[in-house]
Amino acid sequence: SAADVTIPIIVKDTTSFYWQIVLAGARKAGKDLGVNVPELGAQAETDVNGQISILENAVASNPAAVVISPTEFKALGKPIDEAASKVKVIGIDSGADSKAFTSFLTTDNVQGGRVAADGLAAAIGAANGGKVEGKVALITALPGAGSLEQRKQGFIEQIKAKYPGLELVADKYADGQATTGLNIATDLITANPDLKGIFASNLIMAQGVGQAIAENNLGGKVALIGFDSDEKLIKFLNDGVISGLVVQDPYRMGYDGIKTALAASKGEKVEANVDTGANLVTKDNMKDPKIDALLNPKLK
Amino acid sequence: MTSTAQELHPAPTLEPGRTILELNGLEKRYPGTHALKPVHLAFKAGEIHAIVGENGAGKSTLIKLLTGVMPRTSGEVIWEGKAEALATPYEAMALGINAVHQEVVLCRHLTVAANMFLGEEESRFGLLQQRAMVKDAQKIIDGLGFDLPAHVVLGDLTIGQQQLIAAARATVRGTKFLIFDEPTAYLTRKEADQLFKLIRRLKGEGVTIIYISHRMEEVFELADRVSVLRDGTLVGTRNITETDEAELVKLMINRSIEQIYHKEHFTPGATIVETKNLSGKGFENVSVTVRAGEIVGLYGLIGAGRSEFVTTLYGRHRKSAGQILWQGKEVQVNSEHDAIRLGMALAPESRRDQGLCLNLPVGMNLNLPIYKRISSNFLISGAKEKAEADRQIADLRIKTPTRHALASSLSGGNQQKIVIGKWLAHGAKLFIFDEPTVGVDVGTKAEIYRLFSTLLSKGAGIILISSYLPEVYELADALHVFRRGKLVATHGFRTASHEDILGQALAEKQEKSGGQI
Amino acid sequence: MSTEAIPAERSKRNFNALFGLTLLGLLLLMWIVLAFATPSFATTLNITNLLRQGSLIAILAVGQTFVIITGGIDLSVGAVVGFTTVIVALLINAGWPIWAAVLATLLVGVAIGLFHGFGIVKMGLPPFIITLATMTSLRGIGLLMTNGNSISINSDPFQAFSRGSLLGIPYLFWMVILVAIPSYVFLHHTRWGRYLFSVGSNAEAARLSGVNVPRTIFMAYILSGLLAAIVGVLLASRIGIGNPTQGDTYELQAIASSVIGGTSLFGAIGSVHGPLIGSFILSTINNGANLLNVNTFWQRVITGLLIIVIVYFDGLRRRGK
Amino acid sequence: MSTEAIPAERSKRNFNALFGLTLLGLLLLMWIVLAFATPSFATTLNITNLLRQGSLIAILAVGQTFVIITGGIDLSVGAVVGFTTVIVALLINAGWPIWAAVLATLLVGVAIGLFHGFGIVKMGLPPFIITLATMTSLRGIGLLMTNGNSISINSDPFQAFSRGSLLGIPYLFWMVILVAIPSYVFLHHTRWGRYLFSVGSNAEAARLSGVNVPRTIFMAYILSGLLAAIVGVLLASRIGIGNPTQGDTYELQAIASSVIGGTSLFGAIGSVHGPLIGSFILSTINNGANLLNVNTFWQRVITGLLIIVIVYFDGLRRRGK
Ligand SMILES: Nc1ncnc2c1ncn2[C@@H]1O[C@H](COP(=O)(O)OP(=O)(O)OP(=O)(O)O)[C@@H](O)[C@H]1O
Ligand SMILES: Nc1ncnc2c1ncn2[C@@H]1O[C@H](COP(=O)(O)OP(=O)(O)OP(=O)(O)O)[C@@H](O)[C@H]1O
Ligand SMILES: [Mg+2]
Ligand SMILES: [Mg+2]
Repeated sequence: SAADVTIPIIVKDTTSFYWQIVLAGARKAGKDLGVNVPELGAQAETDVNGQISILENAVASNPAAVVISPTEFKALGKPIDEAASKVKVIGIDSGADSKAFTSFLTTDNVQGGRVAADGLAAAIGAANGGKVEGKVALITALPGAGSLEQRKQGFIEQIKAKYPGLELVADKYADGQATTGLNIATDLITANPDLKGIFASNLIMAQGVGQAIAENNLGGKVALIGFDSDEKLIKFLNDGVISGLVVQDPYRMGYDGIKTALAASKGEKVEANVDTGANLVTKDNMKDPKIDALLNPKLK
Repeated sequence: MTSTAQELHPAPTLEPGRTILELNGLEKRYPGTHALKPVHLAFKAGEIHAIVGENGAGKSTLIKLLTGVMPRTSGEVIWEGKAEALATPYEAMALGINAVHQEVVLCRHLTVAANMFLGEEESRFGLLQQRAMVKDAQKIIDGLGFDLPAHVVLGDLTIGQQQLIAAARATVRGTKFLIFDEPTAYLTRKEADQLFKLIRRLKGEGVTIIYISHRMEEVFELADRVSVLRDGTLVGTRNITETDEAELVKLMINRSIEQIYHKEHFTPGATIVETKNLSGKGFENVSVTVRAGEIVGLYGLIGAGRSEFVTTLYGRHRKSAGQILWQGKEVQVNSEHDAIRLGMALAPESRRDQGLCLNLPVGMNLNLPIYKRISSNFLISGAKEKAEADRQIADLRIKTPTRHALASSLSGGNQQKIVIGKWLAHGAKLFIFDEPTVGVDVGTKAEIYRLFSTLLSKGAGIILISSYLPEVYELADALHVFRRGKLVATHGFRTASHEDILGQALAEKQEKSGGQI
Repeated sequence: MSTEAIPAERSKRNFNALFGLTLLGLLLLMWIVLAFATPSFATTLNITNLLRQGSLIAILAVGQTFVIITGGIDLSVGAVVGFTTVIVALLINAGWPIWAAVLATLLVGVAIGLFHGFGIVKMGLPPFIITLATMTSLRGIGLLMTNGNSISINSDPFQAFSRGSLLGIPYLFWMVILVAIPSYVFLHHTRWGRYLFSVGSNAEAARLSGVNVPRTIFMAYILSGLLAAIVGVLLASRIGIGNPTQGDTYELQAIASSVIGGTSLFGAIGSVHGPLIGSFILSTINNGANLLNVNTFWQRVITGLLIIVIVYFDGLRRRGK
Repeated sequence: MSTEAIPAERSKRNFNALFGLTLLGLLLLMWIVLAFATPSFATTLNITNLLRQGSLIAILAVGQTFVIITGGIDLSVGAVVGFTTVIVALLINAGWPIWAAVLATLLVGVAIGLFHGFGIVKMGLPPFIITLATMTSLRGIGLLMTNGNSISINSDPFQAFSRGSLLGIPYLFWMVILVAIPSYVFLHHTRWGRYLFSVGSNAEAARLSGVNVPRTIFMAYILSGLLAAIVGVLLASRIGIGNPTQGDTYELQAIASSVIGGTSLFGAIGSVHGPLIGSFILSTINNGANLLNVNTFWQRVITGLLIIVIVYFDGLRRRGK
C-alpha cells in the first residue's frame, strides 16, 4: 500500500527557513500522496561529510526513492552514484557531479545572482535619476557553500557585463550570523559614505544588512537586494529598507520533488530537468498573486 | 587577636578537667583501607592531648572526621554532652573546632590576608574591608611573632612559611578546640618555639588542643596526655608524666628501636661536586664540597636559602654567578636534565607541589625517574616495573593497598616515602634530600637513615637539608649553617653544640642590613 | 604561573591597574594606528559602531570570566543568546509589555544557569559536558519553537533601544558599563567574588574554611546564564528577530576575550576589566579590517596572528614583573 | 576524583578494561535497542555506514586525548582537517603520486603540531589561545589558497579508498584500528605515554624527576596535528574535494568524545579506548535518530540529554568503585 512507501528528503541545512519551506512542501506532498516523508538534512550548509552520512543512512533504511539537495557539487557525486545503484534519486535545488539523478528540479543560483544584479542596478537607477553608477558591495554569509558561490558568480558576471558604471568595492564573507552581516555592513557604509548598493546573498545576511540600513536610516540611499524571503524581509521591503528580494520557489521544489520521486519509484516516466525559477520581488510587484504565493507559502 | 574573631566565637568558659569531646566508636573505612577501627577516647577541656603513631596509623583520618572534612563510617562524636553530626567543616567551625591540617590546605592564588579571613571576611555595607583585613592579618601574624608579610600572594611563600600562616589562621578560628596535625614538620627550632609559645598561651586561655607529631621530644615538651594509634586502633592513652619515649615507640610500632640516628663513617672518597661562590636568587657566594661517602648537612631558618641553593645546583634555576665543578671539571647545569645526566638526584622539599603526581598511582610515581632503564625496545617491561615499585614499597614500608593506589590516597608520611624512594633505584652519585623525613614516623626514619648509609657505602655523596637540627647534627659529616642566603658557618661531625648552631642561624644582632623575607 | 589579577588588595591593586592599563595600552595603540591608517576610523559614527559591535561579546566575556575563575567553563552561552532571542521575540509578539518580556527572558537565563549548577554540583558532571549538552539541546529546542524560522519582532520601541544613544554613547555600550561596574564591585570587593577565586584556587581549602562551595558554583553559572540572557535580549533588539541559530560561536569569542584579558583557564586568575578590553581588542581587529577593506580571508589569518602576538607580549610583560 | 583510565598496570588494567567495558556496555545497549526499534539498524549496510561515520571523529579524539592528558587542549584540529583536505587535493591535482601527496600532507600536520608546541613551550602561550589562533588563521590560509571554492580531486583511486572495504569492514574503520593499536601501546605501554600522564598530573614534579617536559608537550601536539592531518586525508578521500571550511566543530566533537570516554580536562586521566567508544556513542546517536526518522531538531535535544545521561551514569559507576 502507499502508506508503506517511504521517500526521505535530504536538505542542506535544516536550521534555515528556506529549507524549512522546502520541507513543508515535501510534507504536504507526502500527505496528499500518502507517502511517508522523513525530513533529513545536514546541520549546516558546509557540513558536506554530515550530509553524505545522512544519505548513507537514508539509503540503508530501504526507501522507495530519495530526494536530495546536494551541499557540494563534486563531493556528493560518488555517494549519489552509490545511492542510485540501490534506489531512485531525485535532485532538487542544486546539482551534483553525478549522472544518476532520475530527475532534477533546480533553481539556477547563477541565474539568481544575475537577477539580483539587475534588481540592484534598477534600484540604484531609480534612486539616482536613472544613473546606474557608483559603489556596490557583496556580502556572502559563509565561505565554502556551493549555492552562495554560484549566486556570487552570477552577480559579479552580470555587473561586469551589463553595468560598467557599478564598481564592486567590497566582496565580504561573514560567518553565517546576522550580527556579523550587520557589523560588516555598518563598517562598509562608514568606510564608503558614497556606497550605493549591497547584495546580501541569503536570508540571514539580508536580515542583518537590512538592520544596518534601518539603523542608519539609509533606506532608499543604499539599495539592498536580498535573497529568499520571510516575514521580516517582507516588512523591510514594505518599509523601503530593502529594494528587492530574489525569491525562488522552495515550496514547489519540495512538493514536486516528492511527487516526482513517487512517480519515478513506480517506474513512471518523469521529466529529467525542471527549472523552478528565480523571481525578483519588489514593492511594486509583491501583490501579484503569483509572487504573493511565493512570499507566503502554505507552511502548515 | 582581632576583635572580630572574638565576636564570632565567644570566649570559652570551661572548667578544666571536664570532658569536652568524646569519641564513641568512631570508625572510618576508605575503599580498600580500614583506616580507623572503632575508637573510644575522651578529651578533657583545656588539655594538650598528643596523638602519635606510625605513618598511616589513622591520625589524620581521625582529625578529618572531627573537623567535618570527611564523613565517618560509624560511631558518635559527643561535643559537650551532645552528639553532633559534624557533616561539614562549617559545622565544626561553628562549634569552635578548627585544625591545621597536615597538608597545608590554603589557596595559593590568594593573598596571606585573604587566606586568613577566608569564609570570615570583614565587610561593611557588603563591601570587603580589604585594607582593614590586611592590617588585622598583619597584626595577628606579628602578634604570634612570625616575620611574614600579610599582603603577598600565598604561593610566593615557601612551604614552611605557608605552614606558619595556616597555624596563625587556625588559632583565630578554633576558639575552643584546636588541632595541629604535624605543624612543625617544616619548621626550624626558632619557629617551632614561637608556635609552642602560642599553643601554651591558648591552653592558658582554656582551649583544648590535639597535637600530632612524629617528634617525641615535642610531645614530651608540650603534652599533658598522649594517645597512641596503631593500624587504626587506639592502643593506649598515658599521662605524659607516667610514660617515656621507649614505651611510646614500643606501643607505636610494636617493637623497640635502640637507635634512631644510624650513622656509619666512611672514608671520604673523591670530590663529587664542588660549588665555588655560587650565587642565585635567594642565596649568594655559597661554596660547598661534597665527597663520596659523606653527608653534607645544610641548616638554617625558614627562607635561609638552602632550597634555592640546591635547586640551582640541580639546574632548576639559573645561577647568577659562581661555578659548579662536577668531579673536578667545571660544568654548566642548565636544566634538571643536565643534572640528572651528570648523576644528581633531588628529593624536593614540597611533596605536594614538587615531589608527587598526586593523581597517579604509587607505582608510576616511584618509577618515573627510571622508566628509561626499565624499558626495552620502547616498551616498558611490566615485570621490571612491578619489581622496582614493589621493592621500594617493601624497603620503605610504604603503607599502600597496592602500587596501583593513587598517591593522593596515602597518608602524608607515606607520600614522603615515595618522594625519597623514587630516587633510590636510580643510581645517582649525588643525592640531594631537602627535608626528607618531614612527617615520617620514627621507625621509618631509622630505616631511611640506614638507607643513607647504603648509598654512601656505594660511593655516593649526600646533601641533606633539614630544619630539624638533631637530624643534621647527628648525621652530617660537614654541617653548613645558612643565614639569609649566606653560608655563615661550617662544622664537622658533632663539633659544635646545638646552641652554637642555632645562634649562628639566628644571629639577628650581628645582622646589619638584613634583607626582607 | 602568574600571580596577577587576584582579588584587589593594596599593592596588588596597583599591579592590577597597571596590568589593565597595559592591555588597554595595546588597545589604544591599535586605535591610534587605525586612526592614521584610515580616515573613517576616528569618526563619531565609527566609534559608535565599534562600541556597539564589541558590547555583546564584552558582556558575555564577563559572565564567562566568573565561571572560568571557579575553574569551570560555560560553552552554552552562544546557544543561550540564540535561545533567548527567541523567547523575548515570542513574548513581545504575544503582546507582553517589553519590561515583562525582558524580565521573563532574564529568568530563563537564570534557570539555565541553575540547571548547570545542578548538573555540576549535584550530578557531578564536568562543566564542559553539561554546558556542551545544554548548548546542543537549547539550539534544538529553539529550532522546535520557531521551526527554523526567524521571528520578526513587532515592536519598534524594543528595536529602537539598540539604535539609541545617550550622551553620544550608544545604549548598548551603556549596558556594558551597567554590567561592568556591579560586576567589578562584586568580583573584587565582595566576599562572593573572593569565594569564586578561592573555589578556583583550591576548592578543598575553600570548603575547609567554611565557604559554601556548591553555592559559589551555582552563583557563577547563574551569573553567566543571566548575562547571556541579557545579551540575547540586546541582540534581539539589535537584529529585530528571534532566531535560535544566532550567537553561534559566541562562546568561543567570549572565552577568547576572557583569556586575552588575562584569565587563566585553570581558574583563580581573572578580572572584570581584562575580558572587557579583550573583547574590544577582538572587535577592533574586525572593525579595522573592514574599514581597511582587508580581504575577509586575510582578515582571519591576521586575527589569528594578532591574538598570538598580543597574548605573547602581555605574557612577557607579566612575567617580567 | 575518579581513579580510572590511568596507564594500564596489572590490576589497574583489569579496572581499565572494566571501565572500557561498561562504557562499551552502554554502546552495545544502544545498539541492541536500536536493532529492535528499527529493522534497518542491524543490516550490514547500516553497520558499514556507522563504522564509516564514526571513524573520523574517533581518530581525532585519540589525538585530542593525548593533548588533554597533558592538561592542554587542541582547538585547531577541525581547522587542520579542513586545511589538509586542501593540501592533499592541491598536491594530487598537481600530479603528485598519491603516496607522496599523502605523506606531504601528514608532514603539514606535524608542522602545525610543532608550531603549537613552540607556542606553548617557548612562547609561554596558553594552549587554548595558540590553538584557537591557528584554527582561525588556518581557515583563512586555506580560503586564500582556494579562493573560497572547493577543489575537486582528480583521482578516482584516491576517492575509492574511503568507499572500499576489506573483510567486510570499511577501510575508514581499518584506519581507526591502525591508529588505535599503536596509540594504545604508546599511551599505556611506553615511557612516553607515562610522561604524558606525569606532565598532566604535576609538570613540576615530572620535571624534577627528569622528564623532559617541553619535549613531552611537543610530542602531544605533534601527534594531535598528525592525526588531524590523517583525518583530513580521509575526509578528502570521502568527499572528493579539498575545502578549507570542512571539519567545522570537529574539535568540539573530538573533545566531547574524549570526555565522554572518561578523559579529564584537568589532565592526567584518560585512555585510548575511552575516546573511541565515546565517538561511536555520538555517531550511534546520530545514526539511530536518522533511522528512526527523529525530527532533526528533536535530534539535537536528544543528543544533549543523552550526553548528560551517559556521563552521569558513567560517573556514578566510577565513583561507586
Ligand atoms: N582518601 C583516601 N582514600 C583511601 N585511603 C586513604 C585516604 N586517605 C587516607 N587513606 C588511608 O588511610 C590510612 C590512614 O591514613 P592517615 O592519613 O590517617 O594516616 P596518618 O596516621 O595521618 O599517617 P601520617 O603520619 O603518615 O600522616 C592510610 O593507610 C591511608 O593510605
Ligand atoms: N617563588 C618565590 N618567589 C619569591 N621568593 C621566593 C620564592 N621561593 C623562595 N623565595 C625566597 O627565597 C629565599 C630562600 O628560600 P628557600 O626556600 O631557599 O629557603 P630555605 O632555607 O630552604 O627555607 P625553607 O625551610 O622555608 O625551605 C626566601 O627569602 C624565600 O622567601
Ligand atoms: Mg597524617
Ligand atoms: Mg627549603
